[in-house]
Amino acid sequence: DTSGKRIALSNNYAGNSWRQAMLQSFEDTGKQAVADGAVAAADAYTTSENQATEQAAQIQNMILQGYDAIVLNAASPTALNGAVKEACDAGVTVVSFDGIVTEPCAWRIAVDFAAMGKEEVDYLATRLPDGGNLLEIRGLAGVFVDDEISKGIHEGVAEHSQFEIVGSVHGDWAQDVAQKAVAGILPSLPDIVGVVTQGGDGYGAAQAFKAADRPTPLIVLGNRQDELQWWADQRDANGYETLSLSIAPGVASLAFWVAQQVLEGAEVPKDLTVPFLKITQDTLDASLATTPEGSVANVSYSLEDAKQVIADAK
Amino acid sequence: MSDHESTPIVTLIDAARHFGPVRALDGVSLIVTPGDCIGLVGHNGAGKSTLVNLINGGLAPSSGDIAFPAADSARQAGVRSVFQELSLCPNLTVAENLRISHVALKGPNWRRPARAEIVQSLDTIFPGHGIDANAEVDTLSIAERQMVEIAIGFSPRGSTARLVILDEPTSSLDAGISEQLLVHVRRFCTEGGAVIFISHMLGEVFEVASRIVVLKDGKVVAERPTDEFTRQGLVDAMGHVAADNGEAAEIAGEFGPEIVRTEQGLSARRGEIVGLSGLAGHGQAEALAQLYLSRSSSWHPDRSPGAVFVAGDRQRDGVLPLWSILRNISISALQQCAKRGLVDRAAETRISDTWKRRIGIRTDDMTNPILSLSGGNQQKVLFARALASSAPVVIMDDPMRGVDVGTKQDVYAMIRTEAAKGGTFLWYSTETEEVCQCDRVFVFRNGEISAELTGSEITEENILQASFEMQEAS
Amino acid sequence: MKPVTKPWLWSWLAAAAAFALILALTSGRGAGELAYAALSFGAFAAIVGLGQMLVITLGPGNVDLSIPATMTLAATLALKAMGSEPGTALLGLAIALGVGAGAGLANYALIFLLRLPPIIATLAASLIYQSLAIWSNRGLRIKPPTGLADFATGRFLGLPNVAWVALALAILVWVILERSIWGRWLLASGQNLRAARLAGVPVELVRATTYVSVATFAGLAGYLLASFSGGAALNMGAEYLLMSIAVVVIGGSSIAGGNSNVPGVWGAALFMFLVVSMLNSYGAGAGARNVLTGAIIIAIVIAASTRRTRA
Amino acid sequence: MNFLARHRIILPVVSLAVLLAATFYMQPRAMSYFGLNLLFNLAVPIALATIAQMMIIMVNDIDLSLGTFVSLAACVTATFLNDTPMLGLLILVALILSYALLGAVIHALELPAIVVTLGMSFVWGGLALFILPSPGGSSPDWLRMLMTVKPPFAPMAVVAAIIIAAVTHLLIIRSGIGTVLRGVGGNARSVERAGWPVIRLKALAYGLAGLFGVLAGMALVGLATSADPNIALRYTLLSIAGVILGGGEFTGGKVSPTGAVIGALTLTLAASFLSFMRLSPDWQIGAQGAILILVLTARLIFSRKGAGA
Ligand SMILES: Nc1ncnc2c1ncn2[C@@H]1O[C@H](COP(=O)(O)OP(=O)(O)OP(=O)(O)O)[C@@H](O)[C@H]1O
Ligand SMILES: Nc1ncnc2c1ncn2[C@@H]1O[C@H](COP(=O)(O)OP(=O)(O)OP(=O)(O)O)[C@@H](O)[C@H]1O
Ligand SMILES: [Mg+2]
Ligand SMILES: [Mg+2]
Repeated sequence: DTSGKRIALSNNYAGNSWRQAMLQSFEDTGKQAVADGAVAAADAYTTSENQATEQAAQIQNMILQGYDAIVLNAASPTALNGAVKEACDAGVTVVSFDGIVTEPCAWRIAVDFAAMGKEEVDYLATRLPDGGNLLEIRGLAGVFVDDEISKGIHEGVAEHSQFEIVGSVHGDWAQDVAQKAVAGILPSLPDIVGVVTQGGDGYGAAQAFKAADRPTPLIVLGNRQDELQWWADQRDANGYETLSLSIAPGVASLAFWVAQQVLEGAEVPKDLTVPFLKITQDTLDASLATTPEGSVANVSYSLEDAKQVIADAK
Repeated sequence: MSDHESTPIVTLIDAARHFGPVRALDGVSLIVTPGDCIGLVGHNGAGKSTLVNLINGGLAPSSGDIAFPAADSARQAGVRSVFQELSLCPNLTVAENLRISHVALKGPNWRRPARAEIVQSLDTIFPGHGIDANAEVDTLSIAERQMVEIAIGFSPRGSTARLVILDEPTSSLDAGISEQLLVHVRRFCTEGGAVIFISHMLGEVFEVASRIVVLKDGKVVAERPTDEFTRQGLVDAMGHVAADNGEAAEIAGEFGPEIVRTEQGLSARRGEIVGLSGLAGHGQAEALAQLYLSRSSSWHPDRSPGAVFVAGDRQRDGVLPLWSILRNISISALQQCAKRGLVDRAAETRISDTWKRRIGIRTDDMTNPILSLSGGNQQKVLFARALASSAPVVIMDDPMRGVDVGTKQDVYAMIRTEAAKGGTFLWYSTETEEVCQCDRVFVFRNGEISAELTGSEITEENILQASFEMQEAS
Repeated sequence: MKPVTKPWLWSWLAAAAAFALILALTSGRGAGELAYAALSFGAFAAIVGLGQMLVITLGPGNVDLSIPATMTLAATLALKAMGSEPGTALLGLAIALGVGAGAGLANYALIFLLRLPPIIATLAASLIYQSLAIWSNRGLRIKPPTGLADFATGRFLGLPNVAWVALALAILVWVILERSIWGRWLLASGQNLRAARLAGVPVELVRATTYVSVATFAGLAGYLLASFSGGAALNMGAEYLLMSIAVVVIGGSSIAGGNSNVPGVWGAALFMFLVVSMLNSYGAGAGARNVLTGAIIIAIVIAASTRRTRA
Repeated sequence: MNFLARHRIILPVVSLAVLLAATFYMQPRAMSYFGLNLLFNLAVPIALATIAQMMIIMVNDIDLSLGTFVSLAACVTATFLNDTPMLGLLILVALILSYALLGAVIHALELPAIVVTLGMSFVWGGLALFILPSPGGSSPDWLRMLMTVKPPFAPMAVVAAIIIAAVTHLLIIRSGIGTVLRGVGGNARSVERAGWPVIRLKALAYGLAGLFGVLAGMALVGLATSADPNIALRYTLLSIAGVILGGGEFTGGKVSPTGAVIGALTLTLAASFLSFMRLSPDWQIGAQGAILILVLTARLIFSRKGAGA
């Protein structure tokens, strides 16, 4: 019985729509769970600057506040290990997701980012068998997720030798930065057949290609509503076809339920995986219909989903 | 004095220093021997401060020779300088400031000897000074800072001071403290030290110097024992035709209505020149600043301002250091000749040219940076700034600091003329001589007005009497 | 004023060099395209840079760190109010400018009433603006009205519209600084606030209008940027924090205040875009790109300063 | 007159005490050996960084690159110092020397420090990305041990803060050379006229900043167990706020090392205090700004009182 247990969310960044949707997901799930008497409290905490130091302090404060479990989206896979270890030592359950931590005492709900990057290239290979030049848009330099996805992409390109990455820019996962970086490098690039992204930068890239009067290449998209809308518009106008790969912000609710399961005493393996959210030409309209305007495509997870994920991992 | 026959401390042979086309010092020869007390005088921009900097090694000569027969460097020769602009570290205490120039003070407990040394030096020069060696310098008044700086100059600092150069040391001291300094300088020289004493207050120079050197446009134009000069002869040698200053104050009583009155009791009428006097640091500057701030706003621009201010502490309160002379003059008058918020540049040039002529600013181009002017000439610019504006009340906070005798006479005349035209002046000065020219005088003591003198009551004795607390039986 | 001292020249030279280096790679292809992109993106940096320049001119310690948050807040509220409805562009503009001016007033109130150092006051205020932006729209990205989006991405006489706006603003600021009384007041306050006050300058009025101006410029930049890139995002202004300071100092304005340099801001804005493009084009990784950007900034500053002392 | 000097330190002490009392009231669990350590251990690297920033502010400059520099030092500590200690040490010493060199160059060429350090922030950040393209590395064992040591009576964080404050107070306020360094901030020209080589003094001040920056990076790695190239970016602004909160001023060489350490502790505590208030996530960021304003507004009350006294 976990009705007396308290769970906290430790989040490290709130400055984009994905994170806002994530916070919303957690809040919705948490509120419902408290109302249903599943747990005693589910509080969300966030810091502003995507900094491991601030988040470490936040975790230490949660220990002091006596939470029974911490659901954690970490700024760094390793730099929080000190604080996480302290939490474990104090008897707090730590479940990390999306941005996971390597500290062995914590649970991890991982997304295989490298596989995601590789799948982008695999998809391009099916669509463009002749290959060609690719442009890579990366995220924020020095962050684990950026490195992982990029690794996967390069792995994919090594496998499909018909592709060559002729340019690589950092878009910092921000629309305007990506647009600017792409606009700056485009003039020096040969013809581009495809753009591999980390999600969320696709729309900016498309704008930059349009501004430069270049043909729109095949851009692998993320899950932002405006990207999907653009895709749908292009499809209706000229039959544009692509793929969207991303993580659903609802993974926060999955992590919440996993934490609840751990508290309940269920046997949960330390490493769980969650599939990434994939939208294809066929599912585009359905996804678009359920995505609020200006937000991101989402999936919410229930207790049953969590049990399923745990069972799958065993 | 000439019985101190010994090796000179410093000898200059044809030393010159040029700043680009400006010949600040144009071939000066000078020998300073122990026991000398040299009074160095000259108009603003004559090259006095430049000469100081050559002797103490702050500047290298463009040509000519500077030698220290008994040592290798100015420092070894025991040359000390007290500079024209204050040069203490305001964030440090009095004792810590001594540490800056006393490299030999070491060890974990260096504070104790530092305090002892500076207190000793202050006690010797300014008995009854009342300065705490642990006080941070920025809590001291400008006069106290000057005293500390002089004390550091004379303190032993691990060796002995042999030549102390004082560049306008009394410009912010009142008469009493100045007198203490002069006494000390005389004693120092009789004991075998040497002093170069720079001042625009000729009385002091006559009182203290054994020899007077007159600089004019970078050259020595006269060098004789003091008793061979007369006051008028000295002024003539400096090259200014002084106005007749024997003229008594004009008869009071023909002024317009009262246009200034403060809670403190300070008042002034149209066309009146009101003096503020008393010992330095007794609230005069504050009273004037307060008055100015209450008559102007930091929010509402005023096309015809009610008052203008002439600063005495020009670094802190006056000069806009990045600008040209022209822009420094016009800033207060900009609104008078503005068209739709834009600056009328022709009118601006006109104003600055007028004032360059009227007040005699020594420069060949008014678009030169203000910092290329000598201290006294910068002060003239501040005067010009105030007088160029049309404000009816001019507030002056010891504005003649470092202004030479000739210019002072010109400015006095100018003030008289403006007052006759209906201008009102409030004038704080540390020099009683200046205050005596006013129509009415308020004497300050402990931040309050202790006396109001008019007409024939305005005498040095009355002012002094009101300045000091009188032991009255009650 | 004097023809010998032109510290702004260096930023333009550096921008030209970066431009030439990119074209060397493409053997001249894409020059127009690159210049167009540089003008588009440089415009945003120039607008915030002009504002930051005014504040920095106010003297040591004066800086506005709330520019990114103000941009975000103004853009978020403006786009929310417009709600993608056609014909609301002016309403949006008014809201963006109003929010900017309000933020500027709030910043100044903290500085004046609470005597906070500007660097801390604007930093603290920016956190509050960020919260307001989150609270008002939770990061939902609303599209600008089509007409407005077309204007922001459109061109006139071959130049991007946003560049025209920034150019007009630059000329306005230049005239104000060089010719107007307010400009003189600003420059005087920047050199010595106390002396300026005693010379009759309404210094608090000057300071207040300056802080309001920079925030209004930030509001305008946020409005244009959101219209340009298809909506406001919570992190949209982030890179303009360092950028706004960098373009001011690379542009040759004295960081000690009292001296400002309008053409330099534009040169530096173009340079900041072109240098990143150049390093990207040459395939430099993030590490090399940062090291080189930093080295070039320092080199420009050294070049400009030795030039100045010699002149 | 000494009252003024003394009362500059009273304000930071009082704000820390008030905040601490409020925190204890809201979270009694914090009132223990274990609790205090959790509250303050992450303040140790911030305190060191604040001292570093103070060295620069002391000579009238400001350092916008400190955060990236501490990140770089952390990256070096987590990689080279752990794998090849000698090489790691050498690199750290080189970093300190390059800071000293920076100070000398800034003085010799009369460059504005704010611009040069802005440029250097890109350089340090770039170098950190070279060393650690993605988060990783690990803390040397001795360092981890040092940062998690459990001294008797008071937790590590409190002991460390006291040691840092005492050492820097002796160095900057009491010692002769520290006095001269503050003099450079007060009036560099008079220090120069007294015969001091100001360029070397500036280099010394910057070198000390580099030293404390490196120590901050090392302490951070000891606590976090690993590093990433963005780990300490916040420290630039935090350290400036800490110096001001501690009673320092941007110009004129008026700094207080004890105040700076207390300022760093206060900032850290303020964040925790907010955590304990359980605000809605929407307002958590804004509340950080609000509390910064609140704490600094106390300065105003004090300076009014000070002027009245
Ligand atoms: N750094 C400098 N650059 C250019 N000109 C200078 C510089 N220093 C001094 N001068 C010029 O050299 C001349 C002599 O200046 P100096 O300061 O020696 O005069 P002074 O006799 O001390 O005058 P005052 O009585 O006003 O202090 C002046 O014309 C001044 O403008
Ligand atoms: N609030 C303050 N903070 C720091 N110093 C001050 C303050 N108010 C006054 N002072 C200093 O204390 C000195 C004493 O002021 P006061 O006006 O009484 O002296 P004064 O003799 O009239 O001034 P002056 O030095 O101009 O002759 C001032 O010169 C000023 O330098
Ligand atoms: Mg002089
Ligand atoms: Mg006085």
